[in-house]
Amino acid sequence: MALFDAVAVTDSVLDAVAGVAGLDSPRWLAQLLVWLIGSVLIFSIVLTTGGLFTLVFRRMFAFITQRIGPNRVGPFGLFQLVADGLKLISKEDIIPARVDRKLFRLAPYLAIAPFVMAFAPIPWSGDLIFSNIGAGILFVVGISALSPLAEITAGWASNNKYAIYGGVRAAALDFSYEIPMVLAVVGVILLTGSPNTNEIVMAQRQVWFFVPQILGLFIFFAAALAKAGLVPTDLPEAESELVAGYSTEYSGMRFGLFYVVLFANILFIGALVSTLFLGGWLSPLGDLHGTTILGFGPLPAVPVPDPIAWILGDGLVWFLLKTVFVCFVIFWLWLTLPRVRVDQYLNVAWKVMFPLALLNLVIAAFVRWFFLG
Amino acid sequence: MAPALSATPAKNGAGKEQQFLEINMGPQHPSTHGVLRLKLTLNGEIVEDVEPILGYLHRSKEKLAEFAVYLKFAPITDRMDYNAPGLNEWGYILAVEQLLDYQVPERAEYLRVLHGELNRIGNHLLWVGTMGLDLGAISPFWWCWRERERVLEFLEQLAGVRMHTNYVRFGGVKFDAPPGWLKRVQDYMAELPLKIQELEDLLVQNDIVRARMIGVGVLPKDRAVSYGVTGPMARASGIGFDLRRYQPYSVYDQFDFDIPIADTGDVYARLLVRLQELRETARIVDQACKRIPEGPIVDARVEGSKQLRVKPRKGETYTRIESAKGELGYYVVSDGTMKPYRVRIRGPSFVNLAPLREMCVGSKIPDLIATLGSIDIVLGDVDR
Amino acid sequence: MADAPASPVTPAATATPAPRRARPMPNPLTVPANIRDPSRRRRAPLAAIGTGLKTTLRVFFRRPVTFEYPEVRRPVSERYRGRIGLELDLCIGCTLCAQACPNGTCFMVDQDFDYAKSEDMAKKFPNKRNIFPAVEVARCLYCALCEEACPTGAIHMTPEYELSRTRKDMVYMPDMLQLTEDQIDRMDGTKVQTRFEKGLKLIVENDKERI
Amino acid sequence: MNWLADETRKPTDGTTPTKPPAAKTEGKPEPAKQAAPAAEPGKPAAAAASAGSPAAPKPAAVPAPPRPKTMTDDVKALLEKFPGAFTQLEDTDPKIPTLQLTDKLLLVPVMEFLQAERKFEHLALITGIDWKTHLEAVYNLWSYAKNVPLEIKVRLESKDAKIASLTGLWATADWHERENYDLMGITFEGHPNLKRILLPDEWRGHPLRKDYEWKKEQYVALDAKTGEDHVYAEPREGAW
Repeated sequence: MALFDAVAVTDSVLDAVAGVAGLDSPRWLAQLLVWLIGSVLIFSIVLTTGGLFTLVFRRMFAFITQRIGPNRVGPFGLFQLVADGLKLISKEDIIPARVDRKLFRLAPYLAIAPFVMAFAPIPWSGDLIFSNIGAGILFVVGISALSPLAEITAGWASNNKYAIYGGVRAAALDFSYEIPMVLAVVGVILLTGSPNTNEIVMAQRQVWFFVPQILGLFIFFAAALAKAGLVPTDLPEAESELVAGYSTEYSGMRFGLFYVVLFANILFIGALVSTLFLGGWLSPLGDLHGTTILGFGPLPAVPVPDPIAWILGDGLVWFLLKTVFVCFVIFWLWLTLPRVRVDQYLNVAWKVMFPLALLNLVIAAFVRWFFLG
Repeated sequence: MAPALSATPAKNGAGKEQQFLEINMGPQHPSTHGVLRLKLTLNGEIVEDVEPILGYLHRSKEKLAEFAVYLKFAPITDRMDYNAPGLNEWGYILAVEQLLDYQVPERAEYLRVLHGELNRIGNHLLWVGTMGLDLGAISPFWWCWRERERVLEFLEQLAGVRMHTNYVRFGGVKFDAPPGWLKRVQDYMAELPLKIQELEDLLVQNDIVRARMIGVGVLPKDRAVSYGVTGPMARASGIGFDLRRYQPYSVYDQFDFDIPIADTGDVYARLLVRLQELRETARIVDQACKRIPEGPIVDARVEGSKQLRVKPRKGETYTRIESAKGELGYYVVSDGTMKPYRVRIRGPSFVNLAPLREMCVGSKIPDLIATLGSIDIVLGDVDR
Repeated sequence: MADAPASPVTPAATATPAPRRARPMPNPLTVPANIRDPSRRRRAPLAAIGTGLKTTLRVFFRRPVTFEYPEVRRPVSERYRGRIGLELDLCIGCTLCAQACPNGTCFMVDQDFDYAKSEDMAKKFPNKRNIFPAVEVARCLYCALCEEACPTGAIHMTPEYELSRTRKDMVYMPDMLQLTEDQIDRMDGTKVQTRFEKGLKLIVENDKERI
Repeated sequence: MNWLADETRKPTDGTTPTKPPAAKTEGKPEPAKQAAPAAEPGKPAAAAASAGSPAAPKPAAVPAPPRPKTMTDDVKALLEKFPGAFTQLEDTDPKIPTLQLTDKLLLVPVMEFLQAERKFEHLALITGIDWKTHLEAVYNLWSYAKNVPLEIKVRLESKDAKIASLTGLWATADWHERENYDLMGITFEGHPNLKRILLPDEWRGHPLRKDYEWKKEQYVALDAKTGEDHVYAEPREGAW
């Protein structure tokens, strides 16, 4: 599967365009163009899906509590997202008086940056990847270590006692769940041999990694929820205790950014979990391009037509399905579980998650040695 | 520039200068169940000192009572414990009835029990919902509200208004049960335990809930007695006292129901006691629906608008009923005129809130929120 | 041991059969707990979270119980106590309703609107002083004491509950009380406005003496 | 005009009509005063109140039958332990034996005796009553063991109403006493922090006293710096 080389394609297109005027477009111009378009593309995809997820969450919350959910704005409430966005944008963006203005304004952008960057090495389908970094997954884990920075700065800058508590709680949770998360990822790297995200997906050709790494999946999932501040650990933004945690003093679109980032985070966890453990864009039916459906009695063997292969075979559809399934599970947990207490969950991190992660490494090594040889 | 923290320096164990953070939780805060202000002194997450400051909802009902005729104070008592308004009313009317010699017909007593117990079910459902919210579980609140909506619908059909029913009258009640109402209530009482089981599946055995509730906000039995705590909170600390059983008023002696008693006295015990009490109340309402006799609903001498001209004899009374929060008492002093001379109200939430400081010092902020929620206070009842 | 419990409270109780539970009640302080040791773990760790998730999923597929309010309305019970309504014909101006009102939102207003009772009504229900009750709907408790106190049933509770108007409009003069909400909406705005303003002026005047 | 009570026109025996409420309801529901001359309200009341108080003066009130005074063994034990300190009053309904403690200083020993020996574990309520000539503190007790109530009354002076505090015996007395101090003006000696619990600290007067002029409004405003409430006589910005 040749990687779809975006840069080569744009370079040839530019040469064709420049050729008309008799010039030869330099390669770095194509490279620059790809990066620009790519980053805008990723940025828009992440934020719109984040926004869409607010609608999905409200709809699911309504169903679980036997309500109807948003259905006033647009058909089935689809434009509710636009309505919320407009509302937040039109709201007055209050910056309280005695607030550290620079940090206060910086915090929301600090929250968005890590996620958009971390989406780069995620393989959406066989050849659709934004930038195939050699050590893909390590880059992702490194970048996601940045996420608590936004919550801490927001907490500190808002000069509000509740916000400081939210920020400090976010810091404590994220740092203590960094290690279990990394160890779970190391387990996956152990099985594939290389940290490159595409190879991780390819290595899951025989068996998806959640079968040997079920423990790793559980630890990774719990750690990711803790870092993102999702229930059962939505402590940085615990409504009933800290009013609104680190985002207490935020209003208008600034608060909107934090809110969308929370949901973009869910998409990010969904993408990561499906790449690492659920076999990314691999379809359970294998690669259907060029294969034939076996003849059954009177039915002749029919080669699989291309569109069917595109959908059922390996590719984008399966990746989106798995991601959406993981997001459904996250929403499901959000709507069922209560919030844990900070100190108890920190104890769990160091006394339960950390040893389990080591055990998971041992299992991964054993599986590697015994099965893959 | 760095934000200024107003911290009160105090000596800690090692004699070093220990800085505590002072926070005002309330009077406007998502989980203080009303306008209660808690002046917290915090050492990180640990609560060093809690000082409840009351009075933000103080309407001085006891002074209001002295301006109006006896019956005009009844709708005002509805506004005290607005989670279960019917029980406040019943307490007041029962207190004044001690000074009158009206004969409450049997059917009226049963209707009063039905009206009171439906209010109690509504109150406990609302409590389980908000307790879930305090711990962060969003969906149980809406399930509880769906059930409470059914109960409010029954009250609306019986008395005309969903919450502040103003239904109990001297010597009886205002309306009779509409046709088919008793049947509908009885069917619902069969359906309610299933819904309670659903809530229990979500909340009771959940590991996170157990970790958040067991051993939190413990009130031992002797301290509970000393603090004069009553109601479900006392029964969770081991005091098996229920006014409906130990001093049966109205016709409670004809129903058999048992009193849930736990002895650990923590937030988890209060949750279990209230959930069990929901089931017991459903049993009472079911028996009341079955055994309600026919007959008049108010003493003939106080028909219709004569209620407003009730004139009790000179004397004093202290009458107590088992309201949803605990022992709701009215000390009514009458000087023989048509207006009460003095009405003193024992708000159960006011008394149950007192041990908050003793239960929460040394625990964490989330525990403080859970304990405050578990006491089930309503600020209308606290501030009166 | 403890003597028999204090005799039941209300005089009526003597009429009811003797309390079945005659035997003395156990001392509440020493009675054993019937909710046995709640802290003992009955389920495997995380198993209870599984049942919780199963319950949520079961509720996920149920039909919603809410309905869309302005289009679909729940019928109110026939005893529903909404806004106060007034039958001007029946009113004899006896100020009973004004005195029965706990917080003084129902007060008497002398008739300054063109209304004359029909012949036989004037004979049956004479209103010599020509005063009718006006109601400040915003502060009304909806406790229906006025309805009970009214000898002729002139003032009664209507099933109107959509009363949202601007703050100063909430003083209903007697002739407005007679109409239902949608009749008021259909009336021309200016006439309605003057009636409310008059009411508000009265409120401001005598707010001092009232509670 | 409060036609209900009827006693505004002629004072009944004993207590003079309670001044502030009657004066208060005088103007209450009758803004249309100018239409109805003063004598008028009396008449429709009588006409309207069909079976109510007849216009003719009531027949001489027959003295009420003497109320029962139950002599439970607690009361007997108490009378023996503290001879001469109590006079038994008529029962407060429903069947609560009531004792008037004549000597204020004996309150704490009496309560200790009741709590310890006679097992009255539950202090239900502390009530302050203003009888205009004097104040009265009423203690309602309940025995969990014996399932019986008891009530102790103590007479206090209106000017400096002082009584010993029971916070040593029951922790619930703390808030009950603070509320009585706040609303009724009874000071409890020995109370750890006797200050107002419901009203702001600088509130003038005790609302539940009969001579409290409730018509004079007092405004409360929050001081932004210290976060404390201050009370002002006239409305200021931020005060409600």
